[in-house]
Amino acid sequence: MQARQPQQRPETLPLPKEQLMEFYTHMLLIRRFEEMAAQMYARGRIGGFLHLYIGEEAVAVGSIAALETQDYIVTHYREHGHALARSMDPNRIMAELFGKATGTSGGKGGSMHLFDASRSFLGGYAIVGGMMPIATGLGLASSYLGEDRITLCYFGDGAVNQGEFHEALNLAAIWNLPVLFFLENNGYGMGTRVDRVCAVDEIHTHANIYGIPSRKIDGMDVLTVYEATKEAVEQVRSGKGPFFLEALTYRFRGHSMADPVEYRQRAEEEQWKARDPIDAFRTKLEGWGVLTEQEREAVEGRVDDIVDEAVRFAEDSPTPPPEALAQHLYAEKE
Amino acid sequence: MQARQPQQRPETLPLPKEQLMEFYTHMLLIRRFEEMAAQMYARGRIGGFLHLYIGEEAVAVGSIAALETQDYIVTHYREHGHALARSMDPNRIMAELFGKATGTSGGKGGSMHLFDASRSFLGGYAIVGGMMPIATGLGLASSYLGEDRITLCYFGDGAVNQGEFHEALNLAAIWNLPVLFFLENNGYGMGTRVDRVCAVDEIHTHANIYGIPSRKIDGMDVLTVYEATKEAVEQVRSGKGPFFLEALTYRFRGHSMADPVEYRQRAEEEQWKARDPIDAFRTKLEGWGVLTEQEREAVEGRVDDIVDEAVRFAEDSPTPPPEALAQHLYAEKE
Amino acid sequence: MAEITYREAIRQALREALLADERVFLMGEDIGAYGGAYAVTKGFLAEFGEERIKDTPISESVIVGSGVGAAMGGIRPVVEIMTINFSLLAIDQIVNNAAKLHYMSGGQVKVPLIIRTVSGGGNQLAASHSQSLEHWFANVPGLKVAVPASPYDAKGLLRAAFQEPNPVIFVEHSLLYGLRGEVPDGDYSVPFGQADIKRPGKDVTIITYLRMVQVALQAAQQLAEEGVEAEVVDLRTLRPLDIETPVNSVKKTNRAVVVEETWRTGGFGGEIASEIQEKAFDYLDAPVARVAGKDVSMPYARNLELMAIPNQQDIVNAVKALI
Amino acid sequence: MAEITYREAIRQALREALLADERVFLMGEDIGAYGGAYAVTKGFLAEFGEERIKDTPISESVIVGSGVGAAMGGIRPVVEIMTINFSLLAIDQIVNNAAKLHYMSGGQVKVPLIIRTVSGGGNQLAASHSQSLEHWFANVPGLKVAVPASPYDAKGLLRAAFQEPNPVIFVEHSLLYGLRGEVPDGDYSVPFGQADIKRPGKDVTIITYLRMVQVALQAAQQLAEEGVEAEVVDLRTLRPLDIETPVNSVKKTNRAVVVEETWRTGGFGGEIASEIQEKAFDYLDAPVARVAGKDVSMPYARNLELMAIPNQQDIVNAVKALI
Ligand SMILES: Cc1ncc(C[n+]2csc(CCOP(=O)(O)OP(=O)(O)O)c2C)c(N)n1
Ligand SMILES: Cc1ncc(C[n+]2csc(CCOP(=O)(O)OP(=O)(O)O)c2C)c(N)n1
Ligand SMILES: [Mg+2]
Ligand SMILES: [Mg+2]
Repeated sequence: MQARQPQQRPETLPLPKEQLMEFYTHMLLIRRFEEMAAQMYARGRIGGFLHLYIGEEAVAVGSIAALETQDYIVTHYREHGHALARSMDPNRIMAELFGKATGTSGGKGGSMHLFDASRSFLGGYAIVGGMMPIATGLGLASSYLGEDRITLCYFGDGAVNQGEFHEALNLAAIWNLPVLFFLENNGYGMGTRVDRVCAVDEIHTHANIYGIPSRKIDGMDVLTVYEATKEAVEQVRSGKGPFFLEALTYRFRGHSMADPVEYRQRAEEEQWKARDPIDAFRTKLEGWGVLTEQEREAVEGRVDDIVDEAVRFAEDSPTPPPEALAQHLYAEKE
Repeated sequence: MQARQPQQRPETLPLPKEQLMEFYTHMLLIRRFEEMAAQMYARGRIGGFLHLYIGEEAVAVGSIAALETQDYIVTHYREHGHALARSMDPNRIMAELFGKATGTSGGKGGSMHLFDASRSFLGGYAIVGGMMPIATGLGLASSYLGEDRITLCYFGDGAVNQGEFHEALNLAAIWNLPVLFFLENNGYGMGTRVDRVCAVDEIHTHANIYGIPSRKIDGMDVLTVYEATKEAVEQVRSGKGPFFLEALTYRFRGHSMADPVEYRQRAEEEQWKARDPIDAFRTKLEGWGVLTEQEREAVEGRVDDIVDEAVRFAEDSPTPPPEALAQHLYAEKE
Repeated sequence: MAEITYREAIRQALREALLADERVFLMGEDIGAYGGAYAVTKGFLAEFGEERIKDTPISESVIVGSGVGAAMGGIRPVVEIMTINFSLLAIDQIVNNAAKLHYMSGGQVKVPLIIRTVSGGGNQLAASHSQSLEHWFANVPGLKVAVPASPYDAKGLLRAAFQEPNPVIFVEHSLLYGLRGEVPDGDYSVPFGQADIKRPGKDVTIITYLRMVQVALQAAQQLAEEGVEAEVVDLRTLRPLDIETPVNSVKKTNRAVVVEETWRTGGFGGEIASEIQEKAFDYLDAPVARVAGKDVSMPYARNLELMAIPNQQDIVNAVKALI
Repeated sequence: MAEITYREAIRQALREALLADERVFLMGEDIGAYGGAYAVTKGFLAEFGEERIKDTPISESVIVGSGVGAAMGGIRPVVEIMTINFSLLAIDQIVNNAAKLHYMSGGQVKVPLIIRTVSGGGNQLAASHSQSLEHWFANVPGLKVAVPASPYDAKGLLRAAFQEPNPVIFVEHSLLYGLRGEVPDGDYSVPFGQADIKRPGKDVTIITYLRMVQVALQAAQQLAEEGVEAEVVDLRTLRPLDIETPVNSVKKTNRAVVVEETWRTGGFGGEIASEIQEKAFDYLDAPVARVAGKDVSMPYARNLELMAIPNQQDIVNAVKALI
């Protein structure tokens, strides 16, 4: 944690206090939820891969706040943050990680495949780049049906080297699809630094070649992310076609729980950690007088309660019954 | 054929007369060879798909003339022109189209898969875009071995929308591979006009996003193609990494023999046919006094002889023996 | 009853679906202005317009993936992959997304997507353009795979596909497009998972699908002339697979030959043969035989190509070897 | 003889090849700085440098295709596809280029390419990360497919792969990396196309490959305790396929169970079962049985995952049902 910088309270707050508090609460929830998930993973309660979003919280929270409830979200396997920012039930998310029948996908999807159709959250995808064509398809559906609905598609810096990145951008452009492509550039794909494998200097400008406007933003500042996404969403919603945002961010942990992170410089890590999006935002809120010590403690308490309750819920939930194995392989005719 | 424009003979010819004559001869050979192939197709001597290069002859002839013999060529299924420009044996090419044992691939590849390893002509590829990773791989081999060898990779405007286009350009850029990407933009992929499916306005500029230099050229003028390719080849050969050329051209016939070409405007076709690369070059040569009427007839006679001989050779050649079916499925250990 | 071609049967089912449901649309390479590589969708662009007959870039992966997304988003895409060979470029979207999303989401999303494609060899298109790969899709839980062998089945199965809330791989064969056959005028559909006895017989059961059904019928005709009555069972869908019909047939005939166009080793024929020997073991008078494509890349030369693809005589010989 | 792990066996074969032949190099995602997703290539970057241990972008298609091109160009690529699930993104390059170029060129070009990848489930990685797809490659003429079940075979088959002038799909299993076993110190290799009797027995033949060999050996142990002597045949390569060894075994034991991890319907087990009933028909006292993965997408929940993957008891039960 950094020393608190005394800060001028602005004449007017950039957003209503409730919204600022919600940003803060959501970011903290993601952080604490994942810290707990990491513990549960260590204790063998969670299996498979667990990819933590810690350090990137401002991106999901700021961007998803700019959406309407009907807008679609598709994302990658590092998606607990997006799911929580979309107000998916922490109990059911944790239960999914535990592989329980009460999980978001009944325990069938696990960490990499969170879904909540009731919130238009149409999935975490574990194949790098594989969600991009899904996003153009959702965009196509909305535009075909004349719905007032955009699709927000998250992907990592690793995904931009996949052929589907190119195919999806091109299709979205020629068909003028309402898709907001959102690159979460955390500098690495697994152990590979982005500039070692990507020839494009400013990745977001790649979109411009297809006539798609783009913008690069600071992914460590939730307000920046929110404002930029809001603008982009408005533009996409207005029928102007796809938009491309690139948020610069950093994952504070390894790629997955198995990763000892031997490929990064400690100095680089420290630099980014000094810009912890939650600390920075808290400092700001405190400086603005929006977050009193009391309020801070209340939020932390509430978040901890949610997380503890999620673990309890997940622990207490039953494993899927044997019949579940064959269920949902095919949808039934209506 | 257009009316002959009287033309100033330049002080010095742009290239030695022999070379100019070779360009002309090669272009004419491609034209006549394919006209004959079309006849043979109609007579059932050739099966499968037959994709004619007629109208695009200046591209293959001008560009391949700029290569050294050790340089690799990979291309698409519309590759009779490239094969002939690379001085592959017309007899064996025709025999391949006839499916004969004496064909370039012993009758196993057919029109879409011409190969001549002795000329570093490493194949026609029938999967759109599928040759681009092959090209980066050949470039990798040459650079790994420290060979003085570049790879020329042809592909069509349809291929630029494939994911592999993006993946190959990116890889060539980050690994600085000696590959010359050569887009033959003939305005259509089958029946689809390029601007209906490609969001990139000036396709060659797509390469620039990867830091790959590019240039757009007139693909109907063999000298322009030659000069531009020569420059590009020199740059690639000097170790500066990949280069991208886009030649604007037009196929005068259908996509394949089955195509009645109902999707193009006649006026557009006429405009392009008025720029027939062979007529135009002949006019130029005549204007420069390089090609006398006598010489012209001699060339035509020679070309017709070659084509007639190719048909005779193909006709007289045996079909592959039954044992050939299982041969060359696996290479033998040495 | 009208006699129409296989192509026309598919056209009709598509056209009806387009007329009946505004959410139905087609997309694929050259299906519009060009009219489809096999002319199945000729004239559709003029009739239904660009919104519903969508020419796409040559980007198989995003086309199919967009079909998946569009289906999730509540519309009814029919994606055409020009030939099954090109499905390899989109197979990740088919296998990892289309087939799995309903399951991975615990039933929250549905993917009512039809992928039409063309399989098989016989047109001298050589190795990369002559493959039969439908059995790979039949191996993937979550997909359904239809393999119609006649105009009747083509129309009926395609109609059934439009009633499916699941992804369907609808596999056509280029050498069948011109085949004529009776198709009822009225409403009918061919349910998935019901094999069909295309010709009854008592001496041997020939089990097959797609174009090989027609070849098997010719073989059966030839055999009949020699006094051998072959029963020809057409599987019609590979997933769901109706194994009962062929098993019951074999229980009657006591002999079976499985015929398919794809490469023998690791094809789908082994699946059928294995099931039959398991479920009709005590009825078999001879091992279940297989006739399949040769284990080679498809050669271009006509004489070699003809050797690589199973033909009437191959089937006749296999039957005779059993008897 | 040293006892080493499966991982170490593969490491050793790779390292030796890198040391022996300068034309050998590795490329793949995160094989260098990260050390490989399964730590097989850990330390190689430091030892051999960036020219020979090449980290690639996440671009499976161009990685594999470049491997094909590089092999044609005279070097010796070993391409790692992190898991076989991702091979779907490169499968066009494998099937339409790697497998076919030698044939389509009439023998003019060669593709001595090794593709290493990791197959199978059991790590709770859910549907898109738990597939066994090696049998699809085994279906493709022009490819060779190795499926080592032990450290000895892993090293020996990988050595043999380096002697191959053809494309080899070398399939590892993530749950085998920690398995220890004896490996000779000296030079040896395991030729392709030779199945191995991993345990002799007289009552029943269990035919299998990759990780299921280990599960079958445990089942055989359990059966032995109950007085049933199972012979366990490890196919070791799926293409070329040595069917003689299992057939001869079945001629002795008169009973066969085929075991594999992939989905049952349309897996490779049908191929084996079909061949055995055809070639050992008169020797069979019971139908050839199959044990395979359940026909579902792989669920994440541990209890369901365990139900989906064949286990020791499934094999024991299948054997007992035959006897
Ligand atoms: C097609 C494919 N190839 C490889 C992998 C293995 N893999 C999983 S995550 C990952 C790195 C992705 O990096 P990035 O897109 O930057 O996302 P981040 O993990 O940094 O959030 C890789 C290589 C995969 N899941 N899918
Ligand atoms: C992956 C793939 N998809 C589709 C096809 C069918 N197809 C063959 S050629 C072609 C058009 C290619 O156009 P372009 O690249 O512009 O080359 P041109 O024919 O104009 O020379 C198509 C769609 C194919 N061969 N491969
Ligand atoms: Mg990243
Ligand atoms: Mg074109």
